[in-house]
Amino acid sequence: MVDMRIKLGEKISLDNPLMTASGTFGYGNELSDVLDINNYGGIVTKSLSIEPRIGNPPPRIVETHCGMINSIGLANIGVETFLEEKAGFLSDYKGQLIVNIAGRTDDEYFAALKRLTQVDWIQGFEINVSCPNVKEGGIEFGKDPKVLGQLVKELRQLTDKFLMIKLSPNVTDIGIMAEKCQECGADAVAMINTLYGAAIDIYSRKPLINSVIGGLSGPAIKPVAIASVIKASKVIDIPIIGMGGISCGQDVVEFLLAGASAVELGTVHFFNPHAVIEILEFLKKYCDENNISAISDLVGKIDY
Amino acid sequence: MVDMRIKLGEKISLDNPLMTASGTFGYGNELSDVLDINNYGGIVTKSLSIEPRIGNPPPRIVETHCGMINSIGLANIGVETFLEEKAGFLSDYKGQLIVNIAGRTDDEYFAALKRLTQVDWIQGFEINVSCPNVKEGGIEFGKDPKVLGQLVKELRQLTDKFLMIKLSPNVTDIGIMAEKCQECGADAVAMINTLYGAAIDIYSRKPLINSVIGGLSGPAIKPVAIASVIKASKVIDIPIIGMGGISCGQDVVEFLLAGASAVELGTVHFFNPHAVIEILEFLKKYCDENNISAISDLVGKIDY
Amino acid sequence: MKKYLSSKIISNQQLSKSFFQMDINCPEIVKISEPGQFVNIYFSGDKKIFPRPFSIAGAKNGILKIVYKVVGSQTLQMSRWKSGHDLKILGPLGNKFSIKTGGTHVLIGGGVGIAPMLFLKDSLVTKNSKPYLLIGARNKDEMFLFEDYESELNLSTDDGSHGFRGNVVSYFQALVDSMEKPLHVYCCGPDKMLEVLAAYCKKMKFDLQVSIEKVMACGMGLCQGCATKTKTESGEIKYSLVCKDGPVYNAGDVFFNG
Amino acid sequence: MKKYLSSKIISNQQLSKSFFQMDINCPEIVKISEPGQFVNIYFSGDKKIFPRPFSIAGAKNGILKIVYKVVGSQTLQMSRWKSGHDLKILGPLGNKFSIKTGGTHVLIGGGVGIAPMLFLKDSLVTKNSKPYLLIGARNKDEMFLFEDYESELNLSTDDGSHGFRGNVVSYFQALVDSMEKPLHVYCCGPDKMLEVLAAYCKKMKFDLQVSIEKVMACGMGLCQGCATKTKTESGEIKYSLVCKDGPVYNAGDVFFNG
Ligand SMILES: Cc1cc2nc3c(=O)[nH]c(=O)nc-3n(C[C@H](O)[C@H](O)[C@H](O)COP(=O)(O)OP(=O)(O)OC[C@H]3O[C@@H](n4cnc5c(N)ncnc54)[C@H](O)[C@@H]3O)c2cc1C
Ligand SMILES: Cc1cc2nc3c(=O)[nH]c(=O)nc-3n(C[C@H](O)[C@H](O)[C@H](O)COP(=O)(O)OP(=O)(O)OC[C@H]3O[C@@H](n4cnc5c(N)ncnc54)[C@H](O)[C@@H]3O)c2cc1C
Ligand SMILES: Cc1cc2nc3c(=O)[nH]c(=O)nc-3n(C[C@H](O)[C@H](O)[C@H](O)COP(=O)(O)O)c2cc1C
Ligand SMILES: Cc1cc2nc3c(=O)[nH]c(=O)nc-3n(C[C@H](O)[C@H](O)[C@H](O)COP(=O)(O)O)c2cc1C
Ligand code: FES
Ligand code: FES
Repeated sequence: MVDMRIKLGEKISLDNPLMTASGTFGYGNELSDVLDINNYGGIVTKSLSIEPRIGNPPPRIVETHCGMINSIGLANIGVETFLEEKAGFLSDYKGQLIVNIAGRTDDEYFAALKRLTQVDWIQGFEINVSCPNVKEGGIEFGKDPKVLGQLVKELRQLTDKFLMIKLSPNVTDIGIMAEKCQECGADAVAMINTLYGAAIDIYSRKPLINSVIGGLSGPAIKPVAIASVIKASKVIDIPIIGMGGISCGQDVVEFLLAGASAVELGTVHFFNPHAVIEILEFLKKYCDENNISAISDLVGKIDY
Repeated sequence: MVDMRIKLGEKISLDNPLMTASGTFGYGNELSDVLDINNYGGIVTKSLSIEPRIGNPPPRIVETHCGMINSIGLANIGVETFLEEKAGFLSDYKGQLIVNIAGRTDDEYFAALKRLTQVDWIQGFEINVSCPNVKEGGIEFGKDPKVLGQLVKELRQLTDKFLMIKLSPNVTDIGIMAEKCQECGADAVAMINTLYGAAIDIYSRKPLINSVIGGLSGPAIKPVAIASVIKASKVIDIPIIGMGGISCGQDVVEFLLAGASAVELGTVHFFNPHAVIEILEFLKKYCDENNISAISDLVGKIDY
Repeated sequence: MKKYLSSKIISNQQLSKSFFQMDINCPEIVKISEPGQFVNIYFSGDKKIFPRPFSIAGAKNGILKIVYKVVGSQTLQMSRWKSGHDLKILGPLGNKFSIKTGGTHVLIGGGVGIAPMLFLKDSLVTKNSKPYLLIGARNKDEMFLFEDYESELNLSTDDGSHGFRGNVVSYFQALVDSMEKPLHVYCCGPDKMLEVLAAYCKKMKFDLQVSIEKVMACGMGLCQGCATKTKTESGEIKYSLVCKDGPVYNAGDVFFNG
Repeated sequence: MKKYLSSKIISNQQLSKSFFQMDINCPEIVKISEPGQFVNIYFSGDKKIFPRPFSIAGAKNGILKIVYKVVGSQTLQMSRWKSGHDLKILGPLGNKFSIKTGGTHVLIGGGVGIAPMLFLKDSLVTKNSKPYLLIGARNKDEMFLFEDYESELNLSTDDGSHGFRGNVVSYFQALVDSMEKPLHVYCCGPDKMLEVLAAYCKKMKFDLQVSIEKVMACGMGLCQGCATKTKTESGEIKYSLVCKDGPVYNAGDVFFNG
């Protein structure tokens, strides 16, 4: 029997390294017809903001080679409705529930975190400072290490729960951003959010995404994500949660070897709703066949 | 008859907007069995350095989803051998010959440019400040706008020929870099070079690229390239030469609409040696069917 | 309770130049499908990553039927699958037509919009209602015929090469006087056609339900990618998810350019 | 003068559990092909973008033959292509075996490394030389037989399930005494096998040419991706491009872990 558990520092322990990526799993209940969501070691919710947001106008998504661009614009039901409507379903979930928080201003982040940290069925937070397709805020915090550091410090004051920062790959050096998060008290970093991407309809000449530039995800970006995790793992000691283009069990092993302690499944949910089940099976088989008794033994074991 | 000509500022005029991307077309002669290289409006050579370089050890390439990672390490025969060996073949070429120059230090760039600008069959230069897989130099110039600006200013002093700067997407804001190039006298900018990317063999645990992190190219990155061209075209007036993931005529139209005046074909050469011919055919048909009399009319005509 | 299954193709026949009908063995989905709902078909190994949504065109005896038109790479690939091929399928997805009682049911399908109308027709026939089924196509090549109708079948082509000459909405207008009121109209087809029909039905005060299309990534409410602008009953503007809240809407609630 | 063509598959037969032989109609390439050279086969619509290189296993009467083993997605796809299928092919690529005169020719193929040896054998037979052809496989399932030999054919399997028990290099060593010297040895197979054989031939002072493999993007010197460490005659270390300068090397010039 392979030990699939993963510790993310002192505060959180996952039954297995697979979590959901924000915005690709609804609020958790949509896929529950199709599989038991307790297969996931952790669930990360859609980004929530203190007030509800209707999101961006269509078109919001477009398929690209081995990937997609999205510009959902952080459409979400808002913190209060979330707590009312989803408590029943999510408090039954046996894994670790992480709420992803987005904001346009510091105050919006603070307000959401203050409210949510009081809720006992929420185990931690992922702070989205890296959404490429909302006009104000979001990515602004994720671009400048000083601004980011300040935000993390203040958020740290507001909760003792697990606090991780989700970083953007659209920066010159993701390592510097990761270091800043560690320095300012984050428990972990998650990477990568989507890359900037755009596409144009050559007949109508219109952008295929409402906001012109949206966020690129899916298998196409996996090499960028692996490179980002390798870079970050060289400069920080706090856990890294890796994501970006995971489509199968092999990919998850690649992220772990690169230095991620756990991973999030995103776009894969759209093209393989059973991904989590197939990946768990692969991981068990891979570990068995390669005499690995604990999956955590793989973390960072790239052989230079 | 569609007018396929493109002017890149005052100094260079292309018979059509298709050029070759550095490093994906050898020195020009390798593909000449398979097609007439006069199909290209312009040829950009493999990066040349003043001294020859043997390049990086294998493995140098790996396939990824809809893309590839490379770490050739700017292997090249050096300026002098290039001039001796390739003059015959390349001086017969009817289009515009652009030599791509790489360096580890300012002096290496200067030396190469000084030598090459004297050669009459060379019409212009593309300066590679963005190669992600050479340890010293290269990308360092492409990361910091101040360093970049200084380099461009000095290069500008050394040649009156067409001078374009090839930018990296691995920066927080490619627009700022493009503006800097314009301000410091570049005739054009080319974008994008490869994205950082890495891959790991999950059985040997070894990186699949000698330098661990290499450069990601191919259809996977097209959305990033289109987004980059859109961003740059909002802030500069000098021509943009677009590239990144082009695989067909539709893609070329997309780049033109996004704001590129011409494009470079890269990775596509590996999976479709006849790409240039098929793309030219498509462009003519597309223009005919859509009542476009000059291909240059498409440039920047995205309809927001 | 949608299901994600590996199911076998029973048959995949060409109906006309570019239309195909695929019969898929998946009793689990058939059992719980309702007219208006759709399924997702999955692909693998491809550079295209989204599954493709198709209306359920029939669900009987454990066999799910879809009718599809070859318009691009994935439908082309589907057209090459042979009987016996295993495919991954998710469904049923989306809401359903709400079937009104009393009056006359008029089902209008433009082009491949015929697909959900076939299932709706089956269902109405079972309920002992005899619906009109109006089918519009661009020309004869795009038109196809079915074995078994049990309903008033009316064909039109834009170029008059088969049946009524003109689009299916004009055809409906030409027939409307002969139809016993009140009318319940159901339609699926291109946005433009829906828009024209919606304006007409509004004027005539016919009740109209439309099934609309949007590019979808997940098909089940995970991504919020398929949002379309709608009006709520209170007149408020809202982005509705076509895959979950739709694809069937009261015509009055939809913005056809949203 | 390599050619890039669209060519028709004449036949694509299964030779053994995982080996196939594909005959392709492309006289233009056949005419100019030499033993040791290879072709690139192209794919489209796929998430994998590189073409795949295959040694020319025969080139006669306008028909190019390749022998391939299904090891991953693209070879699997190839195994499903039917006769009549159009494929894109580029070739001939790379250098060639340099055929020595006089003495005895010993051709050794390990696994799918047999492919270039078949063409080399054809060519030697035409030149009235009667080469030895030694074929090694892991087991019977991996071994396959050809109709027509015209050469001394010797089979070995690692597990002894067919022919000599042991690897093909030991088999060569077992036969070597009976072979008339001088020997010219040509080999294609896994790196490990080449390395062992190279050490042996060096000791015995047999002249050995090997055909080696590297992952290739372009197959024709455009990308410099297939570099491998080699020694030049003067002993200098140099990265050689396997697709252009190779795939055939004098064994002494190659670093098998390079
Ligand atoms: C709810 C719903 C029900 C549908 N029912 C049917 C049906 O019964 N029969 C039928 O033939 N077609 C139906 N369609 C349309 C069908 O999904 C598209 O024709 C198909 O996806 C085209 O795929 P392709 O790869 O062949 O073409 P592509 O070249 O990829 O695309 C051609 C066009 O198809 C549409 N399309 C592409 N991808 C998607 C996607 N992921 N989701 C939705 N639309 C997409 C777009 O409008 C696109 O411009 C339905 C669509 C929806 C949303
Ligand atoms: C000069 C040369 C001649 C060859 N001749 C033959 C032959 O005659 N018969 C035969 O069966 N095989 C031959 N091969 C190997 C053959 O190219 C691979 O088996 C094939 O590419 C595998 O593709 P895949 O998608 O099925 O497997 P994948 O799962 O993609 O890869 C399996 C393995 O195949 C190799 N491979 C994959 N892609 C490439 C590539 N682009 N270039 C080179 N190797 C690759 C790698 O070692 C990889 O680990 C030759 C290779 C070279 C370089
Ligand atoms: C449709 C969609 C919506 C997303 N919404 C969010 C979001 O609300 N908050 C967030 O932090 N990331 C969001 N993301 C980014 C993903 O969580 C993830 O970082 C990214 O998609 C890369 O992983 P992948 O390639 O596996 O999808 C979204 C991605 C997609 C595709
Ligand atoms: C194998 C390979 C070698 C390359 N070598 C160079 C180089 O020497 N100099 C340079 O400026 N860019 C080099 N590039 C980058 C390409 O010129 C181009 O910017 C990039 O590949 C993106 O375009 P594509 O996706 O169309 O290939 C190389 C790319 C590849 C794939
Ligand atoms: S397609 Fe994902 S929410 Fe509708
Ligand atoms: S494979 Fe491109 S140079 Fe050899």
